[in-house]
Amino acid sequence: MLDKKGIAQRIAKEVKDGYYVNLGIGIPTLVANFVRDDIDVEFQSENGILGMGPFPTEDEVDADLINAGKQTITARPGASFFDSALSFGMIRGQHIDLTILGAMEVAQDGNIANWKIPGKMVKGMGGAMDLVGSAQNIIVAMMHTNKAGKSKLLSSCTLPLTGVKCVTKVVTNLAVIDIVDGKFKLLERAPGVSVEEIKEATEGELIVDGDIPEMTL
Amino acid sequence: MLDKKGIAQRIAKEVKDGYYVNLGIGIPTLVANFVRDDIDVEFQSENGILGMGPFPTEDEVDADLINAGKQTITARPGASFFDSALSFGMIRGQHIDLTILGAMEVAQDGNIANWKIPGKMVKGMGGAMDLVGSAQNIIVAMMHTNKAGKSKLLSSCTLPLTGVKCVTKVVTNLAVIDIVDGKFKLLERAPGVSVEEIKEATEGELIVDGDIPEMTL
Amino acid sequence: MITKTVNNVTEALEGVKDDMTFMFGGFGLSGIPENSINELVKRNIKNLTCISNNAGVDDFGLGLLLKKNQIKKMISSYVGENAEFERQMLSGELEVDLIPQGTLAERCRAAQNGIPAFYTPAGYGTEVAEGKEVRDFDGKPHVLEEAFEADFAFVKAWKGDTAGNLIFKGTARNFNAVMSGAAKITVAEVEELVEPGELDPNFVHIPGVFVQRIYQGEKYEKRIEKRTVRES
Amino acid sequence: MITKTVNNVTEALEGVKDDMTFMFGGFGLSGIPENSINELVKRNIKNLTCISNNAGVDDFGLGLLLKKNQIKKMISSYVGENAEFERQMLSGELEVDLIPQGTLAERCRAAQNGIPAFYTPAGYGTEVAEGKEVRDFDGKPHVLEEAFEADFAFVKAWKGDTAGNLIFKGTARNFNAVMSGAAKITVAEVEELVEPGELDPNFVHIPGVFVQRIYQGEKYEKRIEKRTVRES
Repeated sequence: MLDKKGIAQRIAKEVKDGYYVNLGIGIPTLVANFVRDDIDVEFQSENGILGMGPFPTEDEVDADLINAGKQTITARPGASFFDSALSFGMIRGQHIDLTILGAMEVAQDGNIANWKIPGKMVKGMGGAMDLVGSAQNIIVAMMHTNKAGKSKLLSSCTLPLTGVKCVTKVVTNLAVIDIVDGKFKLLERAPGVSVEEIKEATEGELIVDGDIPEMTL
Repeated sequence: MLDKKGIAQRIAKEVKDGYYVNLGIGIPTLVANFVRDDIDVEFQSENGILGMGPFPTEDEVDADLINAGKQTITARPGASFFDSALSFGMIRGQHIDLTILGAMEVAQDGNIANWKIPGKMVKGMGGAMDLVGSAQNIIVAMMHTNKAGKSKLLSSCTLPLTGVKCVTKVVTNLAVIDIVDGKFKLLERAPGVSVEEIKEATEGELIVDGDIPEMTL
Repeated sequence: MITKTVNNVTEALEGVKDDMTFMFGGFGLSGIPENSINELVKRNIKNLTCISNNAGVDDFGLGLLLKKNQIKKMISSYVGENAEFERQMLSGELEVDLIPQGTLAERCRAAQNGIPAFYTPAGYGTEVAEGKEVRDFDGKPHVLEEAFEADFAFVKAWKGDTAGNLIFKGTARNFNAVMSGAAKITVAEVEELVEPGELDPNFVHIPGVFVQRIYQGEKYEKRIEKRTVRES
Repeated sequence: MITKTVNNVTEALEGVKDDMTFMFGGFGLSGIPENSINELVKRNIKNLTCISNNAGVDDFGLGLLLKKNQIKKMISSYVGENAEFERQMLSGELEVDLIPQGTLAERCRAAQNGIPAFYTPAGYGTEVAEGKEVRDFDGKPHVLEEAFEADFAFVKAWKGDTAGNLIFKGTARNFNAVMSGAAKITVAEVEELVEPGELDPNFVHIPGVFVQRIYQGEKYEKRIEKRTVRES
């Protein structure tokens, strides 16, 4: 089974040379730490930077330089700053190659819910609806089940949606799963996790086709 | 009767302190020369400058600094450059206080035609359709009649329109005329020009209400 | 040069009243118009509709207006990490219109640029699109969204000149640039106010025509929400 | 840093073909992509649809493509002062779609920003609006306009870095900024190509993500259409 870092590490393998990548808050933020350093990748943060660098040293901290998670950051050489309209223009205009974000629920039709539990909790969608409404390559990073032990990979979402038929891949603590033809398709097992365990933790329809390899990180 | 310079000079009196002004090609360009120098006025050129200054000296000429008429210009202190989308955003968003442009025909309903004579000549509308489609204060600068001696102030335009019900004032070599309730209303006579002469040169309905003063420049 | 300078925040906020709609620049606490917000808190005007990506934190930024119940309605994209905002929303004390962040930005930009409405894919198939026109372009459904209308926009820039030209720093540009000129009156506060000619016209982010009043803020706290550092 | 550099104009134009749709930055002759245009003339590809505010002059810029009859259709706002353009249009040799300049700019910007369509007041009641949807907003009629689609955008900047970031000078920014990223492939030529880190990230006009190929132009004539001077 993977921990959050492990999920990020596995997703990092999906990041290809020349990609512009938008990382959501939470697990996705960790992905940056695991991207191979022999490929060229740029991170966009939707509050207005392309070419995001690592966290600053104490001396470098600048209130005018944060990421979408409100953390202080740095800018790499070749970075640029821009306003929120142009930033979402990059996203909406499909100039960003890969979007990685968290979710409360993902359905086998590719629907995603991640911003609201009616009556209980409202985070707000932030930029997520714009991201999932436009991106062509969306990976969800999340735990396979919620704190109550219930599956987050469902036949259909129960919470208010963030976007429809948009998620292409899900990486959880248990598995790597693609969404193909309205079904979950199991691609890889997390180390030490059996196909049975994954089936049990997946409420939606899970296609298991042939031998499922254990993932390498 | 006024010459082109005189028309520009009369229009300059309509330019008020604190105005942002867009000047079209031709007579309107001349208006800048006659604006009182004790008031603060900024000129916008829709190709991307606010704070346009006078023509450059030989030494200052820069191919990267032109106005919408493609003439070399200078920038005043406090000027700014921007792209064509933001430039027309200023116009469309009604941030420009006064638009002065030329015309082939103006009708008593405020319609204007200035970009095309079917089968004969096509200049293109350039930014004129955006300007007349949005501006609330539009003055047309033109000769009262065309080269064939025919009136350019008509009951209804015959040429393809640039905009509908948008012109508020016309200043010609003969007169200053407002457009009020779908009619031309004579406000001032050019020096030495009689009301009769103006009536004769105006094909559209001209309201002459009381004594019409001769204009002062 | 047309001058936009006002002497202080009091003059800058002349005309603000109960029941008005305001826009506030900033993302999180980065680039928020601190001085204008503090003055609004002091004036205690009520029943406000506020368009702002976030609502500050409990004790800073728009959180201060929330705490004093000066806000009737928030139009935002994100609530997370603001306990008072979430509490007022869930209890029904506060009306909240949550909209996608890119749509929020584009509706400001539309107001600034005289575009009354546009289509976006964001929010299609979600409750955000309920009651809105949906239309396919290139086979993909899009939602019709309209430009905002607001009485005042409060923005904060790094440098500005007396002609109203603005320059932003880093990611503090965010909504400040797109809200400039998107309301009837735009009030800009800057860390440093200079004379016309001191800013390079090639690098002005927002031309002065979009700004009606400009002043140098008295002081800037520039609070950091999540100070994250690495070993040097 | 993701590198966008190509070695020369030949590499920059790889993939251009007959029947394609191209965007060209520039207003008049100011800021036109001279090197890319000259290469297109040399390659003699035909049947092109060109989106450009003007069509150069008879012997420079897009005028060169017109003269060699490489252009099937022009999408522009202004013909004036270009005799060959007017002649080909009136004779019917050339298809011409004349549209308001602000609409031209906004349709580029829409393509760049993933907005499929928007409403504008420009052109309402004129032949430009014929066959287009008209809708009232705030009691005023507006015309629905759609984003452009193009195969290549050719733009010209003052400075650029190998990451594709662009900075423009003066009024040469014009359509260059809004066409960057508005086509499938954006080819930027610059007067000076520098390394990443040499441009201030606060003052980059177009982030590198909007540019697929960048090269330093071999030479720039930067011809002036109307040299107007005053006594010094």
